[in-house]
Amino acid sequence: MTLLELKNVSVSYGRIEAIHDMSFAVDEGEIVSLIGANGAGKSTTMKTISGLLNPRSGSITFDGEDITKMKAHIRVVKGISQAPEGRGVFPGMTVLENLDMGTFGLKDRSGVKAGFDRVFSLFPRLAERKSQVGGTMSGGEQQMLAIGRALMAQPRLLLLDEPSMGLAPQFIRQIFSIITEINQQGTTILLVEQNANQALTRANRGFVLETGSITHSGTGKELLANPAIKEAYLGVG
Amino acid sequence: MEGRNINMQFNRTMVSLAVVAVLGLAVTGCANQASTGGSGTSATGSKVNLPAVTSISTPADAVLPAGDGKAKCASGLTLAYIGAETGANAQLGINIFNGVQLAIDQHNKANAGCQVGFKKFDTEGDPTKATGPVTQAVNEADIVGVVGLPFSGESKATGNIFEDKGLVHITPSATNPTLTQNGWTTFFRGLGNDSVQGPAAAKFAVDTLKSKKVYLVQDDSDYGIGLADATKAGLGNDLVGSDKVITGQKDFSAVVSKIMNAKPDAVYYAGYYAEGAPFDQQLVAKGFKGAFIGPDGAKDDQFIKQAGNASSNAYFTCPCIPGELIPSFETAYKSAFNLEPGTYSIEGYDVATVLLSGIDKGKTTRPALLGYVKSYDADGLSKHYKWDSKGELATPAVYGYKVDNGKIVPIGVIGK
Amino acid sequence: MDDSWISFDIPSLMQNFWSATFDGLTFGAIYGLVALGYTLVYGVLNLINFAHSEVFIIGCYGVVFTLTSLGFGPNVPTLGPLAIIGDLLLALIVGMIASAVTALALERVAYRPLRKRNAPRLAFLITAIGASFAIQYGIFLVRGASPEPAVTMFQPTPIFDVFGTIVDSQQIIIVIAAIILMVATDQFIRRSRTGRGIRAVAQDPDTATLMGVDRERIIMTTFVIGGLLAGAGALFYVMKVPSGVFYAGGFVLGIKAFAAAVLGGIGNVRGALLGGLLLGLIGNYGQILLGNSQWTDVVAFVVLVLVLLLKPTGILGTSMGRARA
Amino acid sequence: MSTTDGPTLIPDAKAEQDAITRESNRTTRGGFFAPLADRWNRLSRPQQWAFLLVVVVIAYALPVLNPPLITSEPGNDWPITCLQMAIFALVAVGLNVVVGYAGLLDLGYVAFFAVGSYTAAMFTSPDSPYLHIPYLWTLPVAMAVAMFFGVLLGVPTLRLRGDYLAIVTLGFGEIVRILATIIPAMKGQVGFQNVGHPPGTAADGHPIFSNSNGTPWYWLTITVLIVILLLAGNLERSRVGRAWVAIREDEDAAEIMGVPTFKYKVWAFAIGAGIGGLSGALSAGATGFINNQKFDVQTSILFLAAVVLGGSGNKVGAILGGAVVAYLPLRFTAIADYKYLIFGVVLVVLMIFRAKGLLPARQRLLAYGKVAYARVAARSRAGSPTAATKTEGTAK
Amino acid sequence: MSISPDAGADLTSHGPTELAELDIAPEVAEGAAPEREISVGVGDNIMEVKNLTVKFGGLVALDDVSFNIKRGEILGLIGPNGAGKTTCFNAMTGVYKPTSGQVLLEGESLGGRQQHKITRLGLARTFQNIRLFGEMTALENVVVGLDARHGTSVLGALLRVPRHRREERTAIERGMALLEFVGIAENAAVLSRNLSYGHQRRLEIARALATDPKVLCLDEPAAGFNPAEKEELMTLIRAIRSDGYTVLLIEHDMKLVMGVTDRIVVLEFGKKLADGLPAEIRNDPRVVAAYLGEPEDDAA
Repeated sequence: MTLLELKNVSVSYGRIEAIHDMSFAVDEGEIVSLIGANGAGKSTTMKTISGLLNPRSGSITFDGEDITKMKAHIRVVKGISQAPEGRGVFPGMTVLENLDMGTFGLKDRSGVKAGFDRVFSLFPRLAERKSQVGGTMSGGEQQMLAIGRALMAQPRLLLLDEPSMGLAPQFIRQIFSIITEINQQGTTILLVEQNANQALTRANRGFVLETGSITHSGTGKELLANPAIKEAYLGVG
Repeated sequence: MEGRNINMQFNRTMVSLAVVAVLGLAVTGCANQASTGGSGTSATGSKVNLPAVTSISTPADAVLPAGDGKAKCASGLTLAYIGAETGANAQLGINIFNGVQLAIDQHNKANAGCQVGFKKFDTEGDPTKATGPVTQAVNEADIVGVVGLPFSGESKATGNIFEDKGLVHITPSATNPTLTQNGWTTFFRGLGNDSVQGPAAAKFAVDTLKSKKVYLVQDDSDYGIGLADATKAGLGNDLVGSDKVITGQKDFSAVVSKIMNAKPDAVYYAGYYAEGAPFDQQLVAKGFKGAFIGPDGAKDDQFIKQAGNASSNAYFTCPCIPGELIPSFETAYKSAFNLEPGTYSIEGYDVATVLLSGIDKGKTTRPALLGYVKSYDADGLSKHYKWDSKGELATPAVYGYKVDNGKIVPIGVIGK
Repeated sequence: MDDSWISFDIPSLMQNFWSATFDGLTFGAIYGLVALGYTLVYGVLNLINFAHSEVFIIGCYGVVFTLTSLGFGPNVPTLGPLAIIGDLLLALIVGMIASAVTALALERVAYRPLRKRNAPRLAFLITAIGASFAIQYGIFLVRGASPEPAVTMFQPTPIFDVFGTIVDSQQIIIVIAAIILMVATDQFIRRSRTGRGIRAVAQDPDTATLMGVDRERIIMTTFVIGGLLAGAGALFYVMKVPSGVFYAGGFVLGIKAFAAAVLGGIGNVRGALLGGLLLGLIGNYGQILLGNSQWTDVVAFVVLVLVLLLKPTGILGTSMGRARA
Repeated sequence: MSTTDGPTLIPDAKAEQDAITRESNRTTRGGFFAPLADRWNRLSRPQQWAFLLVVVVIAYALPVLNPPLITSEPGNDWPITCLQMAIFALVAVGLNVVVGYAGLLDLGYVAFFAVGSYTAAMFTSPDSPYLHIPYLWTLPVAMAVAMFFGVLLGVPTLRLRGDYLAIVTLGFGEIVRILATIIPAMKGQVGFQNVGHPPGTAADGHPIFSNSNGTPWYWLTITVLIVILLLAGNLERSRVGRAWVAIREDEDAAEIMGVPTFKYKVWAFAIGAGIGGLSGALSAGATGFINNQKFDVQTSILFLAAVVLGGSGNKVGAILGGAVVAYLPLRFTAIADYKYLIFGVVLVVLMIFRAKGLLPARQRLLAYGKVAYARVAARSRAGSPTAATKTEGTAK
Repeated sequence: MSISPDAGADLTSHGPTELAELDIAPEVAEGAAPEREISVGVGDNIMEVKNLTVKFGGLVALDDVSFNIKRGEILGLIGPNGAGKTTCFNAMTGVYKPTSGQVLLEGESLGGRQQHKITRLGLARTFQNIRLFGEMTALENVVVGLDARHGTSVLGALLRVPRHRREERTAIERGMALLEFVGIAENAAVLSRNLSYGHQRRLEIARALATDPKVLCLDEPAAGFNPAEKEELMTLIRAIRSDGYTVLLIEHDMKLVMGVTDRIVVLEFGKKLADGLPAEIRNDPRVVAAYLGEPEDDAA
């Protein structure tokens, strides 16, 4: 079943089009990866889905409902949650407060306790540092916090914008296995990555983004095997 | 988080508790207050009893605007008021030009053969803005006489312009003594200046109110400074301390606490009611039992409005006559403008009358009218008008006032 | 005129030290309440809401009109204690509402259109100044230049005595109430859901939106809180300075409150309290030490400049963003 | 950061996107004055000079022409109104150096105006017991004294940024004003009378420069204004102007590009202060009287509003803004009580719909820029197909 | 958006790297680098980073890093995001004050110097997130850089002394030559904020070159570029070196770094991991493990 669908979406900054006529869909239960170079339009795509940016044309449908014009903070309530690029950890808030921010949009607070338990079991490191202030944490810990915080909103669709950025290899692997775990717990995931190898290995399907347009699509395995993609995004040359 | 709702609850409770607690404190205060019964009459009132003057005798042969009703003059002659019409000082301006307007209306009504025009020019009371309107006025040939300018600063900035063009102007309210020391021949003052009022006030405090210790507070205005200097000189050894405040100041706690430490019998405030009223109010609230003496700038109904019962310790000095005690003027003013005459209304009326009487006598050119004013010697409704060579009134009178039952009432002439 | 325009009257300072302290604290508390409005808006929008002084003065008018229509005037009221409490509460509520509505209107009419247009900072400042002028002279047209007649709420009574200086009930009420309100605000910002929303928007508006925070609503709430506090400050101001309500009265106090916010570290809630109290004290000590009240603002501003030179972001420095509320 | 630092108060993705969109729409549509500006730029240098000459002649003739409808009479003498406009324009040009070019928010600019006024008064008024010098000498002296105060204020405070600088300058303005009250030598509200004026006696025996005759003062003021404009133009089209604008645009980047930012900020303050002092001295002479009134925050804000109204960063805009701010209340005395209300509303509306003022900034920062750009234009007309602006690259 | 096939073609058309073969008129090269000794050969150490440590609060962002830059080389500084590249860069250019250690440029310590003085000593940089002066034209932006070498005083500018006029004239010549050099001369009169992204990047390089640096530091100049644009950028960087500049390049696009640098320093977690020729780095097992990943791993 299709959870999220973008149809002919274009986003522009003035005369510069950041996304051009983009269409793709994410099915319930999937992990979908968007890969591409810096500036290819990955983050713009994410911001458009979460509502931080308005598309110039096209439509976005979530769970059968047209959300093209819906305000960002309401999309959160509807079940789209994002761990933003650069993590967006609130630097002046503690781990607990940061996680609690994730529940801001929840009307029904009965699941909050379970949410904390879930996050702490996924990221034991956060449980150890409940009262540490976000700004003083390391990059990896901040990434965990950002993902955990997004999960607190009990999303149906989790948007992850470059979760591996700035992380050590062992951390990257760990984060990706947690992402897989989250997916297995039933959350659909849309992932934007430069680390194409990991992203495509874990993904059911993937898209390659180049300067605002999707140039390749297919299952993760297909894309990994595509020589052009290997050359451009995987190989060191 | 889990505890969140509780916290919010806590916050609300805390705020409401705080409010109640705080107000509770207020109540205690009020209750105590009520039991000591400290509100109401002033302590000084009983010390020296100064009876109010209920009527003043207007000179029998006072010159009135109407004249004999037979005046003939060319049409197009105009008198002008130059001064504040808008801005923060607008009220004073309104008081004055209404007086002028009344005089001209009465004149024109009585003298069909001599219709005098009236023009108003707005300076906002601002010296830097005064040159434009004054220049405009002196350049309009039909203007033969001017009432204004009301403030000392703007008068200083523009006196030479009148001088250059030989246009007579009589100020109804500018009291800075130095104004007549510029050698201007066109400047006349329709009331006594500060060097008259200051010593009179000092004498009033020491002799009439029997104050042995007087504390002097001045504001930063030209008026306050001049008046304070003149009063200080008059007080001599009876001055126990002095302080300065600033125009626009509304809190006087520091001054008040200094005064309470000095324990004077009377406080003389050289300044305007805008600061004087809250100052007196705060003095009395802190327990000051002595008299509060203010000059003409403080003598205004606004003083009582703002200071309330605290004002019952207040006395004023003023080189002005209480216009409201002249029934003919008060009635006419009230029916014309639906307002009580204000401070300087009668001065505006009187000096306009001086100019009008000149026009009636055929002095319809600037030099002629100037010459006429120079040699003028007659009673006005409020006082006798005769100027010395510098433009000061030859015999200015200073009246004393006190606050009685929420009204400013005159207590007669306190100095000449 | 004597030429010794500056002299240090230390005996006078010694003699008046405690009264200067208590009065300074009283004023400081009022500055602090108003400063909170500057600081909250600054924290969330990085904007000096120059028109906050008018938000405050409108609150003062609300308080004065309410009390006047209830029969209060320049004289000490003859009502019973309970009646006074009730009336003051009513005035407080009216003042707070009046200020909050003004603040909200400002936000909607003046600032929101600029935000939508991503206008440069200078544009916000000029708009704020424009709004400030418009409100001030709007009041001037309606009420004239004269202050409103004094409103005395109750006769302050001596509560205790510190080295011969009487501390009265009014001073205690103002200082304690203001501090309670400020602590409550601080706690509200730190602990409540809305408070967290405010902090989140202050720290990272886009991420806050991604958490389901309605940024526009948070901004409105912030203006409203600032307005409510200014309205409370208005009651205390009228209590302390019964005839200080005139069209430009807010502007004068607003500059001091703004300076207090900067002194404490603009954007910092606790800084506003600290800055307010300090500014009140410094001004009062300064005017007594230097001989007259004309010095108050000079001393206050000189200290402000000195503090900023040593700590360029104010005493407590950082904003709601980095500091913990 | 400086006042204009960063495009927005806080980064908000959507507002940023909207702004960029609006901005690019605007450049395609062309602003309100854009066609005029384009036409102006297409004129050759001699044509521009000829046109300017006409403008200058009209400017000089203004008080004599006394055009109906425009005139401020009968409420205010027209030549004196012209003079007030010229003085405000001069002030605005000075403040524009600080706020418009260098992006330093100065809320206490009136202090320098006051310093200039007092300098002129204390060296010429008979009320002053000090050394007396001819009035015209006070103009450079007032400039120098004001510049000294500018440096005095600038050196310690220009390390502060943005809003902190704003409050410090505001405080400085207040300090100067109150000190003028406190220090006896400054004579508070009593003030100084008969401030000097340039020499010269008219046929009727009155001095040419009297305070009731606005025209000679106006001519003097706009002559000064033209000289200042030429000099300011020289600065603008030099490394100094470029340094200021670079600081305004991005102070850190400017520093890293080798601009001694602190030094140039102090220069901006000093030069701005100097022009402020000069206009203060002219104002004091023209009025003939000064006291401590009108040097308050409101006046400072009025000055700032003049700059922003005209178009911050544009010296012609500053002149326009200054003249308009001075003119309106003098022209419409009937609405005098409403003027500040209207003024406030206009500021709000203007900022919403024309945030960059009447004449948006576009400074020319190269002395020979025209030549270079003409060459580029000529070459691209000659037709290299790649010369057109390409929309390559991507947005992030 | 779709990229026009000729994007930035003006540079590719310049052909190979050698200056002589560049499609730049001789007077342009002259203008871009006047009075400059063209020393393309890799020589002595022009810049030394010695035991550089930067701490933020308790966080050690850079831990005892040392390396040298040799005259005339292109040195790559690489590492994963967050490895301390930008911190190192900022510490070298004077933006951050190092906690300990020092940076020497031609033997002169840069520590404690004001940034504009560092620039005048011969260190120039570009910014990762473009920081042009938006309200200035492209040419004016470059001339701000050129002003670093100018000597006109405020008074001189005020009175338009001959020196000022001379400097203004040469500024325009050199500025245009530099714009020509990076390939955006036809946009000289365009406000920099209205330039396209690619042109903005080039303008930043031109502006940095204008300060006449001994060492030019480029902070992720290829960010946001597609492969074709990266290719052009490599050409430009080589041309810059050919013109006699020493280049420090921070980049995480491995292809670019491997293709253009002479030597590479690898950072990880604030520490120097390796330092060597590109070929050595590629085969360094530590680097492969920490950064390049297993053979099929990508280059993030």
